[in-house]
Amino acid sequence: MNGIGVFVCHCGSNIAATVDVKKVVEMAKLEPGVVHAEEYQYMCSEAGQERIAKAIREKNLSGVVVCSCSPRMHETTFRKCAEKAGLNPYMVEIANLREQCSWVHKDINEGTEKAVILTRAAIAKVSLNTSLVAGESGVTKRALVIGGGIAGIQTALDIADAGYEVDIVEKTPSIGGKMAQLDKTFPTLDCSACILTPKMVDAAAHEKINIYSYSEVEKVSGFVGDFTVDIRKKARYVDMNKCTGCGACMEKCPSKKALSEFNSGLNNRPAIYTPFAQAIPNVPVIDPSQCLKLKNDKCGLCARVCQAGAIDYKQEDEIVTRKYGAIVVATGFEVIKLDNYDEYAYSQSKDVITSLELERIMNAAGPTKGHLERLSDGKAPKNIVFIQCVGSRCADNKGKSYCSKICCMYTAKHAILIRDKYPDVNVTVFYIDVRTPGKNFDEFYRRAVEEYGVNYVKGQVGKVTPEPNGKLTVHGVDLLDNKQLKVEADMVVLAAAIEPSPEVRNIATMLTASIDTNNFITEAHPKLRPVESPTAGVFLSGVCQGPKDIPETVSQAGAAAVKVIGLLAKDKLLTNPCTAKADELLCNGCSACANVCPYGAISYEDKLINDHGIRKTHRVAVVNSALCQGCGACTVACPSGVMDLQGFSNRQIIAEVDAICR
Amino acid sequence: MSSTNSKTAAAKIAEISGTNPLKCMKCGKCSASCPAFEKMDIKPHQFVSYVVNEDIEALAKCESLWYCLSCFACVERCPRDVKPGKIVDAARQTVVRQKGGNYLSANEIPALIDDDVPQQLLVSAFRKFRR
Amino acid sequence: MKYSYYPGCTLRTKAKDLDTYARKSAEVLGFELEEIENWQCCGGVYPLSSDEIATKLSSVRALNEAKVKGQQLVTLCSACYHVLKRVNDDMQNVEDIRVKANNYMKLDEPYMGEAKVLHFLEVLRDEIGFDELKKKVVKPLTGKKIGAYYGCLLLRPGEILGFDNPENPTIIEDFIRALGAEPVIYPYRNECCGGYISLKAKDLSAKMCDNIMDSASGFGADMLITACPLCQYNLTKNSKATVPVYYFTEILAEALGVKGEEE
Amino acid sequence: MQRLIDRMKELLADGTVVRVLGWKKGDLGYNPEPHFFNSAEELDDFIYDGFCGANLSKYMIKGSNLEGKTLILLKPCDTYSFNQLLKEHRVLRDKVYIIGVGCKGKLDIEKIKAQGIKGITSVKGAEISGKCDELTVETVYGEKKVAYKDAMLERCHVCKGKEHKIYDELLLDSTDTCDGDRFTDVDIIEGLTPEEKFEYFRKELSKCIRCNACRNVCPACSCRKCVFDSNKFDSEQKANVDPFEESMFHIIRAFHVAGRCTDCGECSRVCPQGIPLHLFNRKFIKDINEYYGEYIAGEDAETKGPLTDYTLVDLEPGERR
Amino acid sequence: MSINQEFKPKIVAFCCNWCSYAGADLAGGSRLSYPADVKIIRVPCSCRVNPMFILRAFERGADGVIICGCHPGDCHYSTGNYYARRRMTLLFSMLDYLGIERERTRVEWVSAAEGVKFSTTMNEFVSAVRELGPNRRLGDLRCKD
Repeated sequence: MNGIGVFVCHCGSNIAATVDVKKVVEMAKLEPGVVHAEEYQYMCSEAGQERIAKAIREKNLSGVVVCSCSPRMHETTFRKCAEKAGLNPYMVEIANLREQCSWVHKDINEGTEKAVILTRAAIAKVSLNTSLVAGESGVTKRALVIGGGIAGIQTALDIADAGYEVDIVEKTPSIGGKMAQLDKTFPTLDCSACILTPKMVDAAAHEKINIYSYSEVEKVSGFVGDFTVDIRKKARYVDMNKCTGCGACMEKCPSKKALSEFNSGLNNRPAIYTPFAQAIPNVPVIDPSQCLKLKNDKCGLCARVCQAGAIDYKQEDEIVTRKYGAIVVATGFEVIKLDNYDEYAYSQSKDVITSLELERIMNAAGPTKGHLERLSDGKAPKNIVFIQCVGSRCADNKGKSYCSKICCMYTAKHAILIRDKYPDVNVTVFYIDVRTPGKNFDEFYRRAVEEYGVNYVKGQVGKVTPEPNGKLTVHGVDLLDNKQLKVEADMVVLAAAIEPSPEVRNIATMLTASIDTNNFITEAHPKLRPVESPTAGVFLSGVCQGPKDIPETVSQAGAAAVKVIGLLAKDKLLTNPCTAKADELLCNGCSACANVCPYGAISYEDKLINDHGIRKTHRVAVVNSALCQGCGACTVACPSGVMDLQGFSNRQIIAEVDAICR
Repeated sequence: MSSTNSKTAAAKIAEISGTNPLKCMKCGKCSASCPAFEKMDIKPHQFVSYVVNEDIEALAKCESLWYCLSCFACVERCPRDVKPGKIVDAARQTVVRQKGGNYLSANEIPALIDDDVPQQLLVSAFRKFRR
Repeated sequence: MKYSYYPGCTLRTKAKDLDTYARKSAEVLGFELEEIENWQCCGGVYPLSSDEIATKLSSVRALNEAKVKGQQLVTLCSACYHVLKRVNDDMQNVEDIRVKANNYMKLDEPYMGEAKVLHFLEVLRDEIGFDELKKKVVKPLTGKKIGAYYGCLLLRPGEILGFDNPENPTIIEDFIRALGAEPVIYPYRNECCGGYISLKAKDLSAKMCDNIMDSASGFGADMLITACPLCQYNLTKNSKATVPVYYFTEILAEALGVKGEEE
Repeated sequence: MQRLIDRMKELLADGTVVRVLGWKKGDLGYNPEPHFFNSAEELDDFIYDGFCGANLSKYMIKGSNLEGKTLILLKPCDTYSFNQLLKEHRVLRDKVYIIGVGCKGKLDIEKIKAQGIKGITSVKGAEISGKCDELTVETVYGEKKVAYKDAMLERCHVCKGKEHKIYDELLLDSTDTCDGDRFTDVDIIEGLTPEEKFEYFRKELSKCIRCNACRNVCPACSCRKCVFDSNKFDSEQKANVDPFEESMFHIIRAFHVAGRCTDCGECSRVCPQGIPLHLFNRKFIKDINEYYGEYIAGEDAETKGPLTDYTLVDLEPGERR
Repeated sequence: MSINQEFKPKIVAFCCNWCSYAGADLAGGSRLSYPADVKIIRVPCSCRVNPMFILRAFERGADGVIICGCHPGDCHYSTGNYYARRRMTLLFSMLDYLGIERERTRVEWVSAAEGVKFSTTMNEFVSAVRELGPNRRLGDLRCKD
């Protein structure tokens, strides 16, 4: 066993004024294991560091204590210094004599006494330090993006532009997501398809991007830099390589009763279909629940009309296994089901619709070819009422606790578009609050009121009643006027809350990414790491992390891409060596540690253990040091104290406690 | 009513109603749903604010207490789980429990009823309007 | 099948029809309503305040009696159903009320909400089944357009009563269909009739009842049916009453062919 | 009991199990002990009566490593411990066949002795069949009567209930024996002044001879190596050398089993010095129930334990609800 | 009171590296004084604090132990302080049960920006412990006479 060296810094007079540094040196020399102690004006200076290095070399020191400023300031400096001198950098401990002693105490006796104790604690700890080496792991230079909406497309494009391969996995037959369903976008009112479809085309044409449409992630294993993912390519029954996208099959298909998902179920689509005309890939899929051939072996018309011979009724699901260095979750959202809001008569009247349905009605490619009309009788509405916060901001069991964030703005957009195109239509908006934080957002909302004469009423609606004459009565309240209102309407539009896509729960489980009570994926840090999940190598893009509009989604998508690029640019990942470690000889395999690990870094293996010559197979905890971030939650959860944290071990901390309480 | 009394009374109302008036976000869905809204001098959504602001004296004197139908439309629809109907009822309770707090006297009943009045009407009214 | 039966005060007096036809129909449908002994009035309204105990005891007594007999407790009157079911919920879930009520009651075995409260309509839907009911119908009410009037007490608060979707109920419509008539769906079927307010503010109740009547007749109803004596009273006596209002048991008895038999 | 023995023999004979984990007659008639019976013949020494308080769950850790299936007998309260071990992967469900045996309250010979009865030769009336009202104690000074109830273990007076939480089949009836509140003593101690509390525990803990019986019997203390025997905390020096281990043993042990302890009461049952060790465990249980909602360890084998779980709105340390 | 002023309690403070240790540094940088009786041990997260450490401190004669971590919701490791909160709630309650007064144990959430809070917390805590006087040593929980 070699000795410990103690280096006390004056920090000019910062430490020396309230701590008798000579006394500290003197006292340190009395501690067991200390073979060298000295003081110097500025330990962090070139000269100071040289003193430390010299002592390490000459006295062959096994541990170093630097009594100086906070380790948050110069721990890295002194570790590097030690490493250069041939000592493992993790054999250095800092006694914080400046921030936590000399600067806060005025009496020199008091300060010195405390400094001695802090030094003693650091010496006690360092004598139990062990050499630690940061691990290394390789990086697969390819990223996976789960979800092909605007978030996923943007992330993929940004990653691909940096020169890395990206796969997009999209569950529906085409990429595009919810944005493809929108008519116009706020606050500029540009056409959604006009700005989205070029991006879709870019993604499809990009040599670094590979799109798995109509596919789902089936299984994920591995860890940051080295994920292995099984992707299920659902049977399309159409050969992607042969299909020319002519569309003859869709035209001829006799089964046309399925509700069009793309048009929010407002009209029908054939059994063989692409969701919309600009679909990418422009290759249809056969819906097996609707296809007469697949259901009862009749028909087969599509195969007959397909000149390319692309129809293949025998196609089966296929599993592809791919390796990735990073994974981006961009699973997006759905509009909530309105089963809990029957007071608004959504299920009772065809003229009560959701805002997303209105988008389709307003869209030229939609079920009404862009004409604003009632779905019940095709008549042009004269009075439209919008109801805000349907299922958002709820504290009951029926709705969501959060604000869906986008509704105030899209409602203003709808109101403006309607008033602009149909000036004789009256628009009333029942709102609780109008929330417009965002560039040019409030101006946009004010335009709705001031230029377009939209009638905003502060108050919620209690009930919507269909009337015998086919109209609707909206029973609301004007809180500012303190009056109940009964508004006659031809159409009622509900700003239904949005929620994370249902499959996100399953995906989060596969990725060991945590989700909150609302099924949004939790970010690693709400302020400082908003696009990373706590699980290393998993990043977040778009609404899967929380409600957001298109500009925000695109920004976050870019941010996630940068994080991915930063990761993929590395050839090796250095892992924090201060990670948890289980003594497999003694581990009970009880799972307590894995239950508290926020990173999913702990797994269990049945291992053949050689316990003093007795060989037995035990279930034991295994820490993946690439995933472990070193918080130590597991070490306390472990009932047998088998799980320990390197660099902050039980014995080290107890030694500090003992030194302080001595 | 002194301010401490108001405080206690407000706390009592919150307690026996079993709801937390602070959860109210002033959306007005209760007032939009209330069939007795026109008759109420303090509207259902205001009722919640009065309890929060501990203005119990005004509540004790208000007409609304006697017009709430306990139809539970506001209770059913309140998105914040505040359930204003329960607060109105709690306020009514604190009034009828006081001496002279009855809103209905036995003497006035004969003039109010006809031959077809079901017992249910009388027992319900007695429960709601009297101690 | 035997059920404990809680008729309630009004069914003994002004709403005898509601009771008589129910018993007759039950006989045809093969179940028996066994009136519990010494029942006391439920009070008509559920005491909402959490510190009300004594006013809930009559309900607890009835519930306990059903429990002791090992039977489910059936009611016909909406108010009784509402009160019994909510008190039972208190006894199941509200520790404070359960403890205090049991302290008052001094039962052999404390009552913890074991009994199950059923509305007669629930018996038809969940125990007999509307399909079965349909088979027993001898005089289908074909061609009749009937509006269901639910009122408040059967439906709200939905979380506790769990009777049906409080904003868009279907049970009485399904019942009407089973009897061979056509249900008329109108949005005011779950709006309040004014309830006890008609004692002191007849105008308010009248306005509300008119709204209900207008909506029902506007959608083409020939008649309304209800389960609540007070609704029946308000709708008929307190409005312009454009369509007649019957108890649901009356049309049930009629369809089952037992209405005419006088006792 | 014959029904039980017949059934066990049947299961051995048809190959369902290869051994039985049960209780074997002791030398005194009131001290049966856990035993693995490897054949039907060995079962001649089998006993199941009021003195079979020992919880067999923990023995199944060993049983899970043996070849073939083991038949284990679990009383209702033992099933909680078994579930907890199952949750912690310490026992294997497919290596065990569980007969849930009825229980009418278990007896404590110390309770009988405490009534001033000396020179006990045998105790009658502890059979599991029958009414279990009264015990007849044969002593060298003649026969004494003791009410069954008065001879019951403390834990049976606060029994969790007759229901077996896990089993393959059930045999024999149980009786409700609960007539107390298990937190009464904790409440009393909580009401003392700090000086009184410290003195109380000092008095009790000073009796400890560090025999480790409590640790050895505890179904939650199933670590391959106990922290006290490990060098991970610098507490490995044996008793009388390290004052930390010496004085903190029971407290640390209680914390280690917090959220996992099923309150089976075995620690107090086996303590030769009669230290009420369950008072530590119950303090944790009471706090957990109060702060984080009612939680019964071992009620099932899935629910997350309270110390490996949290809510965003948990109360702050030192705050009272 | 005058006696207690002279009494120099031993106080062990466990501070998480990311928030509270930085908060203590900030207190230092802002020269916000607090009693020298407080000695800080750096841990990565409040969830690293094993109850064994606290019992050890009391057994070795500490008069008070305080644990500082990031505010709930701000944990560097997302969830660590939530586990710490439960563990310490139960441990402190147990210590109280053993006769170690509540005032001798404390958890405080101190962010890296809360130098002032760190200093006032330490001042308050130390004066509360001084008020109580020397702790009974948990080491005496078993007397071997």
